[in-house]
Amino acid sequence: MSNSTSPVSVAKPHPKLQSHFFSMDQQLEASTLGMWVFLVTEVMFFGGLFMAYIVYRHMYPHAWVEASAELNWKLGGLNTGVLICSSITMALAVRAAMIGNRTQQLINIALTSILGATFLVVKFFEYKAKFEHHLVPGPHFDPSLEQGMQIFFSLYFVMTGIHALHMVIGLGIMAYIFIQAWKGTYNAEYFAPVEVSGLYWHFVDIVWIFLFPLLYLLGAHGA
Amino acid sequence: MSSGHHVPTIGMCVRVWLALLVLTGFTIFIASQDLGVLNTPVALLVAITKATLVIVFFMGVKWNTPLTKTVAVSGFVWLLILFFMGMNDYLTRGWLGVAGR
Amino acid sequence: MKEADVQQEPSYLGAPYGLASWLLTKDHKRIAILYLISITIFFAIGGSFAAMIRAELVTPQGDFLTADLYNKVFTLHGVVMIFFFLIPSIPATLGNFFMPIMIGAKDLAFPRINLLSWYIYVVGATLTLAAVIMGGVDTGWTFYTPYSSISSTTNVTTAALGVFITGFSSILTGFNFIVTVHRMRAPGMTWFRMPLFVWANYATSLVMILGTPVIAITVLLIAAERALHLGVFDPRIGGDPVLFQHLFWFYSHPAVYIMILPGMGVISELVANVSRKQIFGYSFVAFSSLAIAIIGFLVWGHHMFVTGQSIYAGLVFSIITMLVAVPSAVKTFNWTATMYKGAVVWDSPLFWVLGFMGLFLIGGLTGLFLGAMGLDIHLHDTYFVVAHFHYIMVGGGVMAFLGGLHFYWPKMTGRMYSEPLAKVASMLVFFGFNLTFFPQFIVGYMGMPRRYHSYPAEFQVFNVLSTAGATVLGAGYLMILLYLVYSIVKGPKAPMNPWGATGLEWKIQSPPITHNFHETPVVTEEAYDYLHAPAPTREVTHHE
Amino acid sequence: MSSTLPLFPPSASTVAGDVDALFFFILAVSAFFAVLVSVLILYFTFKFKGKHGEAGADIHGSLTLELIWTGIPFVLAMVMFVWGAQLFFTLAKPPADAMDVFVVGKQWMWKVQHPEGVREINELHVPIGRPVRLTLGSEDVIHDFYIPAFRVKMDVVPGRLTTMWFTATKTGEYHIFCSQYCGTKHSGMIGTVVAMQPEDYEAWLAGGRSTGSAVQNGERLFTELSCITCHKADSSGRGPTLAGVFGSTVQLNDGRKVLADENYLRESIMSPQAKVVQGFQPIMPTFQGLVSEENLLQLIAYVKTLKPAEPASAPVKK
Ligand code: HEA
Ligand code: HEA
Ligand code: HEC
Ligand code: CUA
Ligand SMILES: [Cu+2]
Repeated sequence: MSNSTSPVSVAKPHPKLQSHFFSMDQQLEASTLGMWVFLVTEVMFFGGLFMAYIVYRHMYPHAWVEASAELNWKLGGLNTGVLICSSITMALAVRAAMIGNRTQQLINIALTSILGATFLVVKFFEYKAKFEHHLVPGPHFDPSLEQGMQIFFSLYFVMTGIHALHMVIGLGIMAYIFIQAWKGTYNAEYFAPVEVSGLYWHFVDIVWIFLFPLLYLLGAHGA
Repeated sequence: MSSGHHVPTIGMCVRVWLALLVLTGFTIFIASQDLGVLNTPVALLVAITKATLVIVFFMGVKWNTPLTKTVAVSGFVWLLILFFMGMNDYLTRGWLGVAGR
Repeated sequence: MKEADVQQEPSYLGAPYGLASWLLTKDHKRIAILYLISITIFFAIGGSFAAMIRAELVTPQGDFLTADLYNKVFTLHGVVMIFFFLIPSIPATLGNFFMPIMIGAKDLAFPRINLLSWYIYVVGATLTLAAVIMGGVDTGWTFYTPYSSISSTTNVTTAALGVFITGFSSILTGFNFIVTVHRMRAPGMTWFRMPLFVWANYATSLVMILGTPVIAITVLLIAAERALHLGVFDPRIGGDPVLFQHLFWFYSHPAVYIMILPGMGVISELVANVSRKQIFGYSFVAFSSLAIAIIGFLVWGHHMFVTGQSIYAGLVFSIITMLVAVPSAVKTFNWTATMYKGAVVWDSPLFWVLGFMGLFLIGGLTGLFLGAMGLDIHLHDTYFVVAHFHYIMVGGGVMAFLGGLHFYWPKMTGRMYSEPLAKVASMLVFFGFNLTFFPQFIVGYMGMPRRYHSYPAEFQVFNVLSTAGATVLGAGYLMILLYLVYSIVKGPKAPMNPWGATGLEWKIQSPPITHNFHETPVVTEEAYDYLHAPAPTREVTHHE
Repeated sequence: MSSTLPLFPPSASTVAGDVDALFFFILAVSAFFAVLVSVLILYFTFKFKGKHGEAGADIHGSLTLELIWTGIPFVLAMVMFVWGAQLFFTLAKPPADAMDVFVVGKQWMWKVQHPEGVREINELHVPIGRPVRLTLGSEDVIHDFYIPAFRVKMDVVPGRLTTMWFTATKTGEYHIFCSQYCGTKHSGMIGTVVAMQPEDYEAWLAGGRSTGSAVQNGERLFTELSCITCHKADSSGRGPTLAGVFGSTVQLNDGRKVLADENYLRESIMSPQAKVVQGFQPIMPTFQGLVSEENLLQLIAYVKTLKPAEPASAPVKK
C-alpha cells in the first residue's frame, strides 16, 4: 500500500478540522476507514451467534423447521421491507449531505428514523406474541415441544434482541445527525458523520437480511 | 477537496432499492417451494446477493479505496474461518467409526 | 541532534494541571499514563490473589483457605491478570504513548475514542470488582459451561458483564491503532521504515478487532443463560457445552498473542538498542508478527484435545499449532543474530532482554509439548500447562513490559531511575520466577492437576519451592515499584536520548510536549540506523 | 513422603512408555534450542561488549539464515506433530476385545460399574494385561477422568458419552484425578485405580456385591421403560428393530446417513426427534429426565448386545 498521508498544506484550516489531522481528506478517510474497521468487529460479534446457529441447526434440523414455523414470516417480511426502505432513505440522506442540500437531508433522516421506529414497533408485537404462546425459553417454555426448539428460541431472542438494540442505537445516532443537519453543519466539505452513520445503518440492515431467511423462512414450505 | 468522493445518483439508489425489494419477495416465494437440499443454499444466495448490493452501492464500497474494500471483505473471511474450523469438529465427530470395532 | 535547546517547553505532564484536565484529556500520552496507573493497581490485586494461591499450596491439606474461597481466588487471579492487566498492559500504555510518536503523528486518529476506551475499561473493571465484593466468582477464567451457566452459584453474571464491557475497550484500542497506522503516518514514514514495535502493535490490533467481539458475545450468552434463561449451552435442553469452548478459544487463543506480540515488539526495539545495531532481518521480524496474528486464529482447538472434539479437528488444530511456532522461532533467532557483532552495552535494558529471551524460550518450547496431541492427553489441565503459560505470560509478557517500561521511563516521566537497582531487580525477578514456575513443570508431568485446592502429599516439595520462589518474585516486583515511584519524586532529570537510541521518539524532548512535535517530521531513513545514531546523553543530569 | 524424591510419575500402562518417549524427544529438541540460544546470547553479550557511542557492525540480515531457521524448526515441528498424532490415534482407538467399564462422574464423585455388575465409588479395580475401555458420562457439569500413571485422560461431558482406554501393566495403586474444574470439591474428586493380577481381579469381582450385569440391568430397564413395546426383535413394532443397529449406518428420513455409535444411541433415547430413522414417524417419547446417566449406560450396553437373528445379514463387521 502506498503511503497514504501527504502534507497538503491547507491555506486556512476548515473549522471542523481536528488539530491532529493534516487535511479534511485525511480526516474523512480516517473516519470512514474507522467505521469499516468497526463494522468488521460487528460482523464477528454477530458471527459468534451465527456459529451457534449453524451448529444447532446441524444438530436439530427438524426442531429448527418446527420452531421456525412458529414465527410469523409475514411480520418478518414486512420488517425486511421496512428496513430496505430505510436503507434507501439513508443513502439519500448521505447523498444530500454530500451535495449540501439541507432540506433533503432533514427529510431523509426523518424518514429513516420513522422507518426504524416502525421496525421496532413490529418487533415488539412479535415478542409479545411469543410470550403469549409460551415460546420464551425458561421455566415457562412449552414442555411438549421437541428438543432443540428451546435453543432455537434462545438464539432467536438473542439475535433479534441484539439486532433491535443496534436499531435503538441507530435511532439515537439519527437524532444526533438530525439536529446537526438542522444547524446546517454538513456540506460538501464536511459530511463524514453522516456518511459514517449511514455505514452503520446499512450494516444493521444487512444483519437483518440474513436473520430473516435463516429464522423466519425455514418452516414455510412445510406449512 | 472531496473531489475523490463519489456522489451516488438518485437513479442508482432507486434501482438498488427495487432490486432489494424484488429479491425479498423472491426469497419469500422460494421458501414456500420445497427445493429439497437446495432450500438453504438458495435462501443464502439471495441473502448474500442482497447484502452485496447494500455493501457495494449503498455503502459505497464500489467507489472506495482498495484498503476499504479489503477491510470490508476481511470481516466475512474471518467469519468463515470461525465457521469452517468450528464445523470441522461437528461434521467429523463420527470419523473413527465405532470405537473398538 | 542538538538537544538542550528544545528542552524548555512545558511537557504534556504539566500543561495544564489539575485532575479534570487529566480525566478529560484527549492526549494519547496522558491516556497512556491513566492506563499505566490502572493496570498497576490491577497487577497488585492479581498479585495478591497469586500470593493467596501460593500460601494455600504450601501444605497439601488445603488448610489456609476454604475450597470455595480458593476457587474464587484463582478465578479472579486469572481474570484480573489476563483481562485487566496483561491484555491492556503494553498496547494501552507503551503502545498508546509511543505508537503515534514513532510514526510521527500528533495523536491517535480518534483521541476521544481513546479516552472512551479507558473509561470503558474502568467501568468493566469496576463491575468485576463489584462481583468480587458481592462474594466472588468461581468458574476459572475460562468460564466453562455448563458449570458457569447452570451450576455455579456465584456472581458469574456480573463478572461476565465486566469482561464483556472491558472487551470493548480492547476493541476500541485496536481499531484506533489500525486507523492510525494506515492514515496518520508522517511524510516519508513508509511501512518498511516503521519501528517493529509499531508492526507488532498493528498485528495485535488485528487480533483485537477480529477476536474480541467473539468473546464478548460468548460471555454475553452466559449472562443471558443465567439471567434470562436463554439457554444455548445447557445440555439439559440439548445444548452442547463444547460449543462454548470453541467460541471461547476462538478469541482466547489469539488473545495469548495479544499478550505476547506487543512484548515481542518491545524486545525488537530493545535488542537493537542494546546491541547498537540494525535489527537482523527486519522484514522477517515484521512479517512474522502478522503471520502469528493470522495463523494464531486457526489453532484454538489445541485447548480441546480431550474434550471429545473430533479427532480430525484435533489433527488440523495440532498441525497448525506446530506451524504457528515457526514464526516465533524466526523472531527468536533474528534477535539472537542481532546481537552478533553488536556493541552490546550493559545498561539495564539488556537485563530485561536476556531475561525475556530465556523465559520466553522455555515457555514457547513447552507449548510444543502441549501441541503434540498424544502428549497433551497427559499434560492437559496439569501444572505443566500452568507453568507453560506463566513462563510465556509472566516470563515473556511481563518481562517485556517491564523492559519496555524501564527503557521508555525517562521519556515518559522525564526522570532517570537507579540503574544498579534496576539490574538487581531484574535478576531478582528472573531467579524468583524460575524458582516459582520451574518446579511446576515437574509436578505437572507427575500429574498434579491444576485448580486443586488440596493435593496428594508427594507433590508438596515442589509446591514449597514454588511458593518460596513466588516470595522472591513478589519482592522483585515490589522493589521495581518502589524505585520507579521514587524516581518520579527524586530521580535526576532525563535527557532527550539516554540510551542513544534511534527513532522519532528519541528526537523530541523528555517528556514530550502535548502535540509531540513542533513541526511534522519528515522521515528519510530506515529504522534502527544505529550506524548514525547519536551517543547517549547522560550529561543532562548536570543541568538539573 | 519417600526418602528419594520422585521426579517422574510411575509408568504403569502400555502407552505410558510411548508417551514418555515422545516427551523425551521434544525435551531433547527443546533443550537443544534453549541451550543454543541461551549460550549464544550470553556469549554475544560478553564477546561483543561495547561502549556507549560505539555502533555494531553493519549487518542487515541474511536470506540463507532465515531459510535455515525457518526450515529446521518447521521440519522438527512436523515430526512432533506426526508423532503426537500417531500416539493420539493409539489412545483414541480401543482394541476390539477391551473390557467395558462404565464411569459416571457427578459433583464430586466417580461411580464405576464393571461389566459383571460390580459397582464401586472412587475406585477402579482392573486386571493387568487386559485392555479396559471406559465409557464416560456426566450427570451435571464437565469432569475429566485422569490417571497420570497410565498417561490417559478424557473429559466427561454432560449430554454425551466419551470413551478412553488403557491396558495396565504393573500392579499397584494409582491416582485418579478429576482434571477438569467442576466446582467446590474439584480437588476432592479423586480416587484410586487398583491394578491387579487377573486372578486377583477375578477373586475381587467374585467377592463384590453384584446387582446384575450392565447388560442384564439394561434388559430389565428395556422392559420397565416399555421400550420393548415399540422395539421388537422383528420389524413388527412401531419403532425399528434395534438388533444390529449398533455400529451400522442408519438412513434418516431427511436424507442424511449417520453412524450408530454410542452417542447416537444416547441421542436416540434422550432426544429421539433429532434424528428420525427413515420410514418411521417421530413418535418415540424423550426419556430425558426419566433415566439417569447410569441407567442410560446400561440401556446402551443392552442395545449393543442385540444382534440380528440370522448372522448372515449382520451389518457389523468383525
Ligand atoms: C502469552 C501467552 C501465550 C503464548 C504466546 C503461548 C504460545 C504457545 N502456546 Fe500456550 N497457553 C497460554 C498462553 C500462551 N501460549 C495459556 C494462558 C494457556 C492455558 C489456558 C488455560 O487453559 O487456562 C496455554 C495453553 C496452551 C495449550 C493447551 C494446553 C492444555 O490445556 O492442554 C497448548 C497446546 O497446544 C499451547 C501451545 C502453545 C504453543 C505451541 C505456543 C507457541 O506460540 C510458542 C512458540 C514459541 C516457541 C516454539 C519458542 C521459540 C522457538 C525456538 C527457539 C525454535 C525451536 C522451535 C521449534 C523446534 C519448533 N498453549
Ligand atoms: C498475566 C497473567 C498472570 C500473571 C502475571 C500471573 C502471576 C502469577 N501467578 Fe498466575 N495465573 C494466570 C495468569 C497470571 N499469573 C492465569 C490465567 C491462571 C489460570 C487461572 C485459572 O485457572 O482460571 C493462573 C493461575 C495460577 C496458578 C494456578 C492455580 C491453580 O490452578 O490452582 C498459580 C499457582 O501457583 C499461579 C501463581 C502465580 C504467581 C506466583 C504469580 C506471580 O508472578 C505474581 C507475583 C506478583 C506479586 C506477588 C505482586 C507484586 C507486588 C506488587 C505489584 C506490589 C504491590 C502489592 C501489594 C500491595 C499486595 N497462577
Ligand atoms: C412409542 C414408541 C417407542 C418407545 C416407547 C421407544 N421407542 Fe425407540 N424408537 C421409536 C421409533 C418410532 C423410532 C424411529 C424413529 C426415530 O428415530 O425417532 C425409534 C428409534 C429408536 C432408536 C434408533 C434406532 C435406529 O435404528 O437408529 C433407538 C436406539 C431407540 N429408539 C431406543 C429406544 C429405547 C432404549 C427405548 C426405551 C427407553 C425406546 N426406544 C422407546 C419408538 C419408540
Ligand atoms: Cu470433577 Cu473436577
Ligand atoms: Cu492456545
